[in-house]
Amino acid sequence: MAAMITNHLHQKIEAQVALYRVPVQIVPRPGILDPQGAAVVGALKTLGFEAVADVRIGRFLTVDVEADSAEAATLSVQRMCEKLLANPVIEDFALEAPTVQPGGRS
Amino acid sequence: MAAMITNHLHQKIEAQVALYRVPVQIVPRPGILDPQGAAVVGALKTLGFEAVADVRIGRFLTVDVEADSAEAATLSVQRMCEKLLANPVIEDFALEAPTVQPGGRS
Amino acid sequence: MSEVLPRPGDPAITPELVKEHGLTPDEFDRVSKMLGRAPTFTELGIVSALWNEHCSYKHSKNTLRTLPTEGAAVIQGPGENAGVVSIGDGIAIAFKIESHNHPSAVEPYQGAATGVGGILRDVFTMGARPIAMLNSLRFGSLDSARNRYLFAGVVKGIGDYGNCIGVPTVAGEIVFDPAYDGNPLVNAMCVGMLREDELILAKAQGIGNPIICVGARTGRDGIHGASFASEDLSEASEAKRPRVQVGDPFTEKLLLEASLELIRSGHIVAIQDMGAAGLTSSSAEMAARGDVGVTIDTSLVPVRETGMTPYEILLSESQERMLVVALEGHEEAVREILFKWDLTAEVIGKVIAEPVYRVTDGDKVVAEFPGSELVTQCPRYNVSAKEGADAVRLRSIDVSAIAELHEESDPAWTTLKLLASPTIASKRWAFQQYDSTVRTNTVVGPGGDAAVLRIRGTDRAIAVKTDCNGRYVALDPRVGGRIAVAEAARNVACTGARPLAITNCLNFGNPTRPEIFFQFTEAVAGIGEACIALDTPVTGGNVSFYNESPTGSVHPTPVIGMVGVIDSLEHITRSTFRNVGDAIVLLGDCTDELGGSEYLATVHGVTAGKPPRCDLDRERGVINTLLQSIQAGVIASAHDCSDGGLAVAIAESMMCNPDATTGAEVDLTPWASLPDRAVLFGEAQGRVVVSSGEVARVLQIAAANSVPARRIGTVTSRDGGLLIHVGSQTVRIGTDQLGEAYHTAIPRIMNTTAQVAVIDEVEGVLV
Amino acid sequence: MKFGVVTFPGSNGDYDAYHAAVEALGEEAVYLWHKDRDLKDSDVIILPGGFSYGDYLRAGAIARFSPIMSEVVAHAKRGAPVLAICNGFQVACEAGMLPGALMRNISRRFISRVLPIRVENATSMFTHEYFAGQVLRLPIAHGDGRYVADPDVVASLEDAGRVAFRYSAPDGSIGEADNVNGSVNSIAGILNESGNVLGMMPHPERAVDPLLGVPDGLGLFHSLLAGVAA
Ligand SMILES: Nc1ncnc2c1ncn2[C@@H]1O[C@H](COP(=O)(O)OP(=O)(O)O)[C@@H](O)[C@H]1O
Ligand SMILES: [Mg+2]
Repeated sequence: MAAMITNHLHQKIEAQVALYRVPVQIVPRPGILDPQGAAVVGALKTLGFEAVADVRIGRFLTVDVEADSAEAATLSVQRMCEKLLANPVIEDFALEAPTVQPGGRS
Repeated sequence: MAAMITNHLHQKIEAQVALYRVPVQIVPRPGILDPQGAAVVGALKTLGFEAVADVRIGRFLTVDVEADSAEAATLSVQRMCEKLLANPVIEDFALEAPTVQPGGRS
Repeated sequence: MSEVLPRPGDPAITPELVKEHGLTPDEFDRVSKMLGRAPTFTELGIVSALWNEHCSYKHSKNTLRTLPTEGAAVIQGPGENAGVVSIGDGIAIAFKIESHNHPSAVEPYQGAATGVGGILRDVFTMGARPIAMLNSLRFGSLDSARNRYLFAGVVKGIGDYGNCIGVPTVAGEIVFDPAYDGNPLVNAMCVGMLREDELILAKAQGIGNPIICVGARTGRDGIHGASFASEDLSEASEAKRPRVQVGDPFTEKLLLEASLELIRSGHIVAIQDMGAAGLTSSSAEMAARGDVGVTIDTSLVPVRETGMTPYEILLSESQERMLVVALEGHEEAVREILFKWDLTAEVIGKVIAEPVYRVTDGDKVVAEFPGSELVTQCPRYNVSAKEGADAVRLRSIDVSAIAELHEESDPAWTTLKLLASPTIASKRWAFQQYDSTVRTNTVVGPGGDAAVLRIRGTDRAIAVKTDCNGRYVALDPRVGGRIAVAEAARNVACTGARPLAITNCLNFGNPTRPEIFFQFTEAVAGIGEACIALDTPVTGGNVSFYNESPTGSVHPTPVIGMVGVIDSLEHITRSTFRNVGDAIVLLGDCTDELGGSEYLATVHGVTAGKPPRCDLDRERGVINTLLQSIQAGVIASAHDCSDGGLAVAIAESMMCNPDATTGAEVDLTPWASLPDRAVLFGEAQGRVVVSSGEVARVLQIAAANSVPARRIGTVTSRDGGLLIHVGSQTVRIGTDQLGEAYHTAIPRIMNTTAQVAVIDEVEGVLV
Repeated sequence: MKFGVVTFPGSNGDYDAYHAAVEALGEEAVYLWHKDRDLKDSDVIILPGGFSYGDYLRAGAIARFSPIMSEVVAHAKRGAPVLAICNGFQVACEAGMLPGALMRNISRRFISRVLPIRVENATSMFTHEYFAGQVLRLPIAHGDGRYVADPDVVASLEDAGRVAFRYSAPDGSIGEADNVNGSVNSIAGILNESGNVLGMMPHPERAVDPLLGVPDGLGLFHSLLAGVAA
């Protein structure tokens, strides 16, 4: 599907709706206890990985979303994180750059 | 601490041990059912994010490890993943580029 | 006394700072007098932590003193981490209930989980092995997404923590009422078992003995959580989110095993959980109990974060930590035991002869208080108590005048509506998320009345249950307080157990308001009367004030946790009908009472009228009738009649165990002089529905206890369904229809709302 | 017959397994500490239920590296019986003693219930006291019980009759409605190739005392006893 939108020069341009994949990193906020990370550090050391200093364990999501542009995709996933995907009490989140997925309608 | 190692020109150079942070993405293998992801898609839609097509939920780890070089850090975290951090039956993993952390001995 | 100087970087002690620490000007003067100088920032923190309501009980102590605490079975009454009662054979039960309301309102999953962790520690610090968990929960209506989110998160938090520790969660109660909107109640109870000679107290003793910090490292978690628990909830609480701690059930499991090994080892003289106000309250209280001095060096406390100040280390509420007083010279032995469990133990101070509470940072003294005055000089308040006008007004409403809806012309409609009301409906959706069978002692798990646990190596079992009807307490606190105890006792007796003792969790609003303080003192008075009448002394408990949301106070909710003992495994009785053909007998009598009923709340949306009368002699008679008939072997099942009244109690006895359902034909026409809806749905107290193959004996035993009793019907086969003759009409409902309403109500609400699915999901992925 | 019950940090089913052996069977049992390397001459090793290392990272992922595990693996290689229950099943899969993996229940929630469990293989050393198609009632209590494996692995399990138990309806019929945690082919328990390692999510050790309900777990332990006696 194609939508008419205007760019900053107020020229009408055609935007392609595409399927974007937005990777999301969700990590425990600094200072928040991370029992999993602590247990994994212990395990890695007993496995001989002496050089490991710290491990923090969070969640990695890939969100596939249809949007007019990478910016729009990022923006909506940002809102999903604020609304639902991350728990602001104990987590911070960061988005990675979106990539276009094959198979999105256009 | 400083270690003597040789570079590819066989010149003796001094390598600084630094604290590297290696981000790790662990995701359910394609074809492995991800009920959590499915539930999140459903909820996002009820929250009005109609454009969401798919969500996959995995783990995101940051491993802080002391090493002589970014390559060495990546290599050791790679081994940690193969040995413990990911389960090849159900998960794929990918490493992101290491970053040097402040506070590593040198 | 040593010289105490402010630390570089300490904020100046301004009236604002004092206020932020929740101290009144009078309280501040009191501290300054005690010290003979103004407190330092560190000292201010200590005082604010110890003198806030949660730790000091400053508004409740005088009232709580009136509760009966003596009894033949009581080994340890209030004042320790948990109460302890003897059940014979040299075996004792330690139990305690505690609230985690405010943390759960802000972060339901972690709030509930850490609540479970805290109450577990209270019990195993007595030397008891935890054998069962219970929980008593209150939420606003499930119509609201926020409440579904809180419900789902709290249940998951309770489950994940208890399941991981491997202590079965066996009973509890969940009530939904708009009165709890924005301020859910999350009370967790733990029951532990020990040999009487294994009891250990949290009393610092022995000059020169080392004080050891055990378990998890200390971070900046939940600093001032204790004062947090003593404030009204408001939008501002959102900003307090970072205070909420994260639980680590794995470390707790190690701490549990290590602590029990430590206690049995004889290397230590005292052990105490670092709960609210962390190191400060645990050390100060241990010193006060032992009437000795202590000195603590915060620089020796193992920390998780860099640059923590003494103030932060003293007030941190990092979970899964214990404070231990060991025998001098046994430090290494203690370390070894903890090391075996991959835990750390650091000596951070010692017991001293000098009567001071002293905190140092290295060799610099950062806080010092004379003797145990920190604890003993804490202010006590007697607020003037005056009943609120609303309560008087609501109580005086004549609810019998409330017109029936036209649907009610068919009582089947009302019965199904009540069975499907979330407060009455099966809580399986929740307790199916709790491991209730681990440790293989659970004879009767969640789903009936009280839970029953066998005591290995004996022929005994114990029964446990929590109960409280906040609506009754709101309408008449004294009667409501009595009923809470009576219902818990009745539930326990239904299983064949002799009610032994109680613990209580008193959830109320802001005690500085006269109408709230009235509810508090009256409810406590009612609890006391019932405990004396039923010979179930109070062995401890917990007070949670300031349960208020912007819309006002919650229903006053004094939750009672009851423990009873069954002297022979043969006597264990279940709540569901067992044999087709058995007679159905009602112990107790029907009345025209409807006030405060679930019927009025669910069908008419009103909480009004007088709550049902509570005749304590009658309650004792009913309990004795139950126990004597059960011991005589003439009762097949017993189910107490509470929310929803007789119709609901009979329906539950038919189908609350989905694997063994029956039918029932019941004749209630003997009460034709009473309104049908009062007979079917009224909540007259002192009633139990029993089934029996030997009616005559049951009626005879009841008469001997001057308890009215009457055969009201017969257990029929499943296909018979429920058939009730009441007044001039006959009510017919299929057993499956009843089961459908009762068993699917909550799942339908929870599983079909993606909103919950996910938020629950977010919580899910957190662990 | 001597049962060796492994205690990992975070195990909680070790207590039940121990008491099943001692109280219900009147046999000898010992606890085996995860840091030790001594199986104390146990005939049967039990990897018990619980939350070893809190199930952190993945259920069983960390426990599999405990010193005792190399001995347990050797014990299995000798063809001696290893009974891996619930968390033990997860550990055994992580350790490669059994194929596949156990993932979060399809409902995404912990499930604690007594369920009908159908016996598929009634010839193994763990199950020969049952009959094929027999429907047992056993407790389950897990959050990560959804068995998954590559299709070819599942096929080989099915072909070799290595599926020991399935979740079923009370009448023994198999269907998604009764597949409580969403396991592939409703699989509740599997055997290793040589049939001496059994991994299962249901808890036979919690079903050995009539006081607590139907003692349908006894058959499994009696199979082991008979097997060794024979
Ligand atoms: N939060 C809970 N946790 C565990 N069991 C619960 C919970 N809520 C209710 N139950 C169980 O459900 C059954 C009915 O609870 P409830 O309606 O409070 O009983 P009653 O009306 O007899 O007081 C009891 O066995 C109780 O233990
Ligand atoms: Mg009841």
